[in-house]
Amino acid sequence: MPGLGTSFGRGGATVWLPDLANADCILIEGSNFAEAHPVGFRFVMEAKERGATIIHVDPRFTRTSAVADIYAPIRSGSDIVFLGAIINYLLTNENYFKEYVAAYTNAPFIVSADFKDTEDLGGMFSGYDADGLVYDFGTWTWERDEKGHIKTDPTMQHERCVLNLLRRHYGRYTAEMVEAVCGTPRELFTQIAQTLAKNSGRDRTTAFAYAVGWTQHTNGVQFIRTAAILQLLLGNIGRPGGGIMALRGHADIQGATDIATLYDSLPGYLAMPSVNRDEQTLAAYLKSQTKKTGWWANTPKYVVSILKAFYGDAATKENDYCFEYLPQLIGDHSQLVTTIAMKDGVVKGYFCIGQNPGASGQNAEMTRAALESLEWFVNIDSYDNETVSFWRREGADPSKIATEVFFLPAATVLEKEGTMTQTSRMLQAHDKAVEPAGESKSDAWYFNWFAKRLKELYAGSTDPKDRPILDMTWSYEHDDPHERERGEPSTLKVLQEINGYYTATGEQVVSFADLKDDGSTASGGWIYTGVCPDKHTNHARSRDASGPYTALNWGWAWPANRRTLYNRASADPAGNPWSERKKYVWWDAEAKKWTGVDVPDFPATKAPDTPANPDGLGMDFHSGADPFIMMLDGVGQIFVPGGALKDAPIPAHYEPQQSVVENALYKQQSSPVFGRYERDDNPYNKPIDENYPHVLTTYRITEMSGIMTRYVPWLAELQPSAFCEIDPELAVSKGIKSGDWVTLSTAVGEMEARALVSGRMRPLRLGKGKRVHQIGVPYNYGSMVALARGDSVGQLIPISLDPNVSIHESKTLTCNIRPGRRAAYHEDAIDEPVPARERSSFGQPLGRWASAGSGAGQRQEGEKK
Amino acid sequence: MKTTVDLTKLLAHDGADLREHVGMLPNVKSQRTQSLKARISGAKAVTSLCCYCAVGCSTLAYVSDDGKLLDVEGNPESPINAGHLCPKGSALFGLTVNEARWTTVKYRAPYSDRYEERPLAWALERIAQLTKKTREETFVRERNGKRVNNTLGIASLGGATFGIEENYMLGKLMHSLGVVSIENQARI
Amino acid sequence: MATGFFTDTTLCIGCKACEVACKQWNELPSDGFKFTGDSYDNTSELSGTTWRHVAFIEQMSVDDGGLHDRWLMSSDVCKHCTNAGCMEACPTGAIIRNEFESVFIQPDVCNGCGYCVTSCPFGVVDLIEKFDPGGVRYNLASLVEARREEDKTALQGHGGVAGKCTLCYDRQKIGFEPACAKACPTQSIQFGDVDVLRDRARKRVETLTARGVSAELYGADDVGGGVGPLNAFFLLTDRPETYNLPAQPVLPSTRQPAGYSSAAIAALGLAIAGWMIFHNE
Amino acid sequence: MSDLLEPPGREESVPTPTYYDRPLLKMPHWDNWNVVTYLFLGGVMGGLGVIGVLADPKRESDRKLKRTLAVTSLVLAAANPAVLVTHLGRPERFLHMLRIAKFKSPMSMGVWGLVLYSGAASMSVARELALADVLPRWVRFLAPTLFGKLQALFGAFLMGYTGVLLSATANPLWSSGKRHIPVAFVCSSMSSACALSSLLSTLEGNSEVTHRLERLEMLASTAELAALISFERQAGVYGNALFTGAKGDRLRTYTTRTGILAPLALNLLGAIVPLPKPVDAVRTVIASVLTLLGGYILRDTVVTAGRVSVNDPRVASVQPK
Repeated sequence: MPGLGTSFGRGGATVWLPDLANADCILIEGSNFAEAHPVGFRFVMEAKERGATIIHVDPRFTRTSAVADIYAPIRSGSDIVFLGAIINYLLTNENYFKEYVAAYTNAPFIVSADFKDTEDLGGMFSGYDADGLVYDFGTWTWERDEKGHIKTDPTMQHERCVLNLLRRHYGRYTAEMVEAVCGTPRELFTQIAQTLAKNSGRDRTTAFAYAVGWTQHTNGVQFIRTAAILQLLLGNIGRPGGGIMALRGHADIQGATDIATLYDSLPGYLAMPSVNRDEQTLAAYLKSQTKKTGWWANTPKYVVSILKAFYGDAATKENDYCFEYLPQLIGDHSQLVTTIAMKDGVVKGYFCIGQNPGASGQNAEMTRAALESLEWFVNIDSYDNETVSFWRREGADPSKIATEVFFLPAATVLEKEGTMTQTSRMLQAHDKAVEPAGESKSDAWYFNWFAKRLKELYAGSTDPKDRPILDMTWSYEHDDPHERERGEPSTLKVLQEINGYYTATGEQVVSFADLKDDGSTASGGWIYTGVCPDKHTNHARSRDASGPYTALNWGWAWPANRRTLYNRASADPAGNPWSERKKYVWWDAEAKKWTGVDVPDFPATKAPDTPANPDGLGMDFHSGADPFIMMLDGVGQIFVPGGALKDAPIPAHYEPQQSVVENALYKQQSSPVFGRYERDDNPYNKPIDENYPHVLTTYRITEMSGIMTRYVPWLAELQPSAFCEIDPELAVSKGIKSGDWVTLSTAVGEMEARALVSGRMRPLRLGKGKRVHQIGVPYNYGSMVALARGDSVGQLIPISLDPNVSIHESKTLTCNIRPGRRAAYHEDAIDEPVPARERSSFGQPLGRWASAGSGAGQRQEGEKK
Repeated sequence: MKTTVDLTKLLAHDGADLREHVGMLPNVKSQRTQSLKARISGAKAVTSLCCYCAVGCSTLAYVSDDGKLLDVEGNPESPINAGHLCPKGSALFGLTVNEARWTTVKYRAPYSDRYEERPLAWALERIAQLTKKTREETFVRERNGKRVNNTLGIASLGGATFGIEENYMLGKLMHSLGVVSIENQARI
Repeated sequence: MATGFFTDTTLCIGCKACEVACKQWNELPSDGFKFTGDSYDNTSELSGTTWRHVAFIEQMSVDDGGLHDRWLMSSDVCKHCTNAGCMEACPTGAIIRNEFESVFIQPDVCNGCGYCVTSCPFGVVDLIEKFDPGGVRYNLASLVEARREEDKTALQGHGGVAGKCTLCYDRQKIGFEPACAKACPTQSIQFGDVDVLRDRARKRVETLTARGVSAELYGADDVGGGVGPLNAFFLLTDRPETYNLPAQPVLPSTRQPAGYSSAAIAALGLAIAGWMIFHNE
Repeated sequence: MSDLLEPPGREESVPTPTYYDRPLLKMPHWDNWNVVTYLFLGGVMGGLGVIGVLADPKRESDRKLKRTLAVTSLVLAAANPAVLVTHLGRPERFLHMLRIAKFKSPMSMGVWGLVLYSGAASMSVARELALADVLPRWVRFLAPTLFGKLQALFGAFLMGYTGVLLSATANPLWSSGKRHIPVAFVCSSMSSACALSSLLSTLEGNSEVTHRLERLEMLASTAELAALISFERQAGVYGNALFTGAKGDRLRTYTTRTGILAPLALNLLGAIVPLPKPVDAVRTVIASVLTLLGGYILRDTVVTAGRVSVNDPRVASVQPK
């Protein structure tokens, strides 16, 4: 999550989930917290009971809105205007937390005179290369003095200091603009801005919570950046009841990002070497990756340690620790780009493990079709699904599909041991409850088998290309004889390798501070170092929740078991709590160390008054009052220099690639640099398309996740079929009643679903102008298998990606809707007709939409009444 | 139809005195009711995790002596969920114990219109061979003068639904094979 | 000790964990897969095999810019009445009041006559008509193993048996709280000693009133009609009918005196007349 | 809970809300012939028991009637549980009801009433057989007339309890007729019993009693009609399920016209105009069959109308006292 990474230093939620209960105000935007994370939401409810104000900003009135104190409707994809306007409000009314901003952010930094803002260039920043559709970041930098030190103005008066840049940049983001672009009533907006200001400062804190409602946009990273800037201005980062809660969707999605199964990164947020950066040798790679100042100065230690972990004794100083074993990136290899490559026959063999892109992928039909061009396809899962059975999908002719398909049965979480990292970066181990059903095996079992078998198959090879496989360390024998006999590897041993050990003695490394770049240590993922400090301890299995709510003995949160990140900022520059009420981590002058209810996210004994050394390297460059230790300069980044983000140093509003209106702020309609992949099998609606006049947004619902829930009858009966939520006004105009079949369409394709007509979907009036209807479709369904089914909304979504992380746009699109089912539909669709009646489509017969139903629910006894 | 109810059982109230059976509102427990007991009493409780969203709810899986799953509920000790679960978490039992689940290898031959059962060992060996074959065919050492050591011929997808150890093993294996398209739900 | 539920609808987020936790613990089948179009409610009502049901009530008025929009959610359950119509009606003594003062159906005793179904003023109890251990649809094959022998046979009987919330009698016996209350992530369903719960509920109403929320308890005190207080009671923010709860429930047996007496008078009258007809001249 | 809670900003006068018009109460499962038959036979059986004691032992014809009644009651008493079992599914499920005796439960009381009635009935039969020298004469002392009186007593109960069984439920229709339904059922039971007796007597050529029976029958039918009319008058919305729509038509056509008025006319005719014996016999047979039919349809309609009445949640929300 570079939105957070580039602002604060780490790509993880800054908040410890239970800490939300300490907030005085919680702004939930880009998330349907209560529905997507019901159990986490209990802390929000607790905060509410303690008197906190809960604000929900969302295109739909959801189960979160139902219990929020303030609900504000917003047009999907216009969040930067909404948040930017709050920034403008704070700056114009001088409502930001001055001491915090001056000390802990780069607001006082002075930006280079060459930098040109969107206000100067009609929505573009300086350095845009129109041919390459990319920015040259040369001008996105600081003004430096002769010694090369960044110029700052502690008084924040300088016209080019970041704070004043901000004032100018967001000058036109006003309440009126919000009403005109977001469709949010201006009074409501102002009320929210005031509430945030009121509940921030020394004595009070406000927390933000977001989820994929912000990330899955062509400029999603910038949504999060805007929130980050806002929280820095309000002084809420690193403080109890503050911060930004990034709510992640899958049980181990944080872990799968930390110990990356992502093409562009190695475990611990280290970059994969790329030919485009000319990282051919270790030296070249370290040169381009290592930061001079801040914690990332340690990069070489972590890289060498990971290579030692991978290739053991074969990795020596002489051979660059086998750096050349690592494959080089030659471009974007992310999933959807790979899908396109697959369709074009580049990919021959595909492993798909515990994921169902055939239903949940963007341009789902293209995803399924792409599998046809494979030679072989391996799916490891517990249930039949739309992906593995792509060859017998509607409209496919098996006799023409050459792909060889393997389904390997997977054990469920209850049938294996392991560790998962939850949304607050906390590692928790789970034990094995029962033996896997039938032939099922854990994923670890399969990976272990393949690794060993491939080593055998390549045994004796002298071809240098096969060295990585032969030299790869791989000994995870389980200590339990029964498991060993089953061929089950020991996940504990894997975790111990990730934690790291001394190559000489094999002893566990206790802290990532002990890792070396001389090959004396090995660590598969430096950020997890400390979870297994010795052979007999696994903190992920710690299960003692006693003590303060930070529960430091329950599980283990990276880094170094810190619950709230950047918690140095919970104390003022002098090291004292900002207020008694918001005491969290502070400097204990007697003991000469940082202390509090959490593990300090700061060098433990570095005094607050430690001066910065302007010429120092690594941490010496930071003073004792620089809380953001991962950053070059130790402060929160309001302005992100040097192209750490490819699309903007300060977020600017662009309309989504597919929109219903023109960009009211700039003449630049949509992000100038988002990833376009337009082709015949991936067509785009026009930026504003009269054939697709309605906004389409997608989300998931409480009762469903995907294939894992669609087979469970208890869940399937709660939400048995795909549906779309539409507002009464649109429904009336189209003659659609709740429960009817409707068909949605985009340039990519069609899907059918049940209509759920509800006043919760409110038509928006943009200022005095356009009336906008938004249509919501859950993303949980697939049409081929299971009890709960229906077309996947993926069939409507073209592939277009964010320039920074290649995340797709699936939250704001345009579509059209018509009554009735689509032309051809699967025979075995859930097809029970909804009892015919004039139902009260809009919930209770109350208000203007009242209409007395004649009782569809009624079990008729012989005759009608 | 076979007789299924033993009247003595129904009447019996520890040899109850008949007067308890007559009155305004007789309240007689059957033997079954008296001996009724939660199926998890005395069962082994194993600490596990919910595998759906990322909140990280701790669960307790109750297992019978013969190793059968009896029940899955929230773990009251967890600071995260304190014993509570959402509907998906509450249905974890149905995810594991479900006759719709596929617990054997399914194989679909090229151009075939059906799945066939195959031995696990056969399938694994076949996949290993195919992996090697494809790697041999598609591995690239150099691309316009620069070392790349990668193969675009193989790709892997998935990670967010299994453990960090498994992610590590998968990543390590794939990187060593030269695979670069290693992806998971983090972008989904 | 009398135990029961206090369902505080102002804390409900409509996640339906209670419905699922209940079915999981009590090994109940699904009621089929039908999309109703009634907000997020696709199970529609309590049934013989759905013992917790979450109601979704959308009160969306477009006239006032939606400032007063509400989406009410409420988890319904058997009320475990002080005077239970079903229990009074049951001719076999299958329905009893157990040591926790909750109304419990003994499936091995029940003979499926269906009289309790018509005698519940809240429309809670219903017959589990058929028991289908076969189909994936109900997914019970796996559960049947665990299900107690008597229940199976009782259920398989034609005509089925009556089913409703047991207040997790079996769990309470070993000191566990009911599955639904345990699962509920937001404390909307609270379980415990009813007297304690009632005090808590009254305080809760005061708190909410102070916040300007109009709330009222349903069943904490006598609901009238001879039913008495409910061991499972609710905090509502709208009229009971809104949640499909009766505004004025009546205990059926209170009508028996009138019924029996008028029947007796009629019978006597006819007898006398008949006597005169047969014994004239 | 009557004083309404109105969220701020919503207009005052709102219609009684419902939950998507879904039924508030559960629909009775008694939709099949066997329940109705059980209720009907129970009533008729009870009526026979009562007539048994009314008959004047000094008359030969009445003594003959008594004998017929005793035997018929016993047959019905044996048949009725069998009918109920077809509803419950398995024979032993009937025995579950003998596990307890619950005074609060009309159904429990009814079953015990049935059991006791059967006992008394069998004793009466024994006595009749003894009198007819089929059994040894001393049996008379074991089975004194007292049993006949008891049988009448239980019979009276059986005539009425089915009405109470229905009206003492939460069903909007049934509960609104807490006085009328029992009375209607008692009268209908008596008229049906008379009809059955006169039918049997006619068939065995004991036509002398039939006119006495028919007089009683006319009285009972008239009372039944009165009860139904007053029920319709008072039931209001609760009565819609029974008195309007197809159910209403059914009730009027088969019970009121065919089952009450027609036999009344025929019996009146027989009482006033002296008809030749064979013709009179035919008239009796037709009248009796119609009455029995009407009695059966009455119960069937009331029971099934109860299923319709749960469909309106508004009616079920405020339940009749």
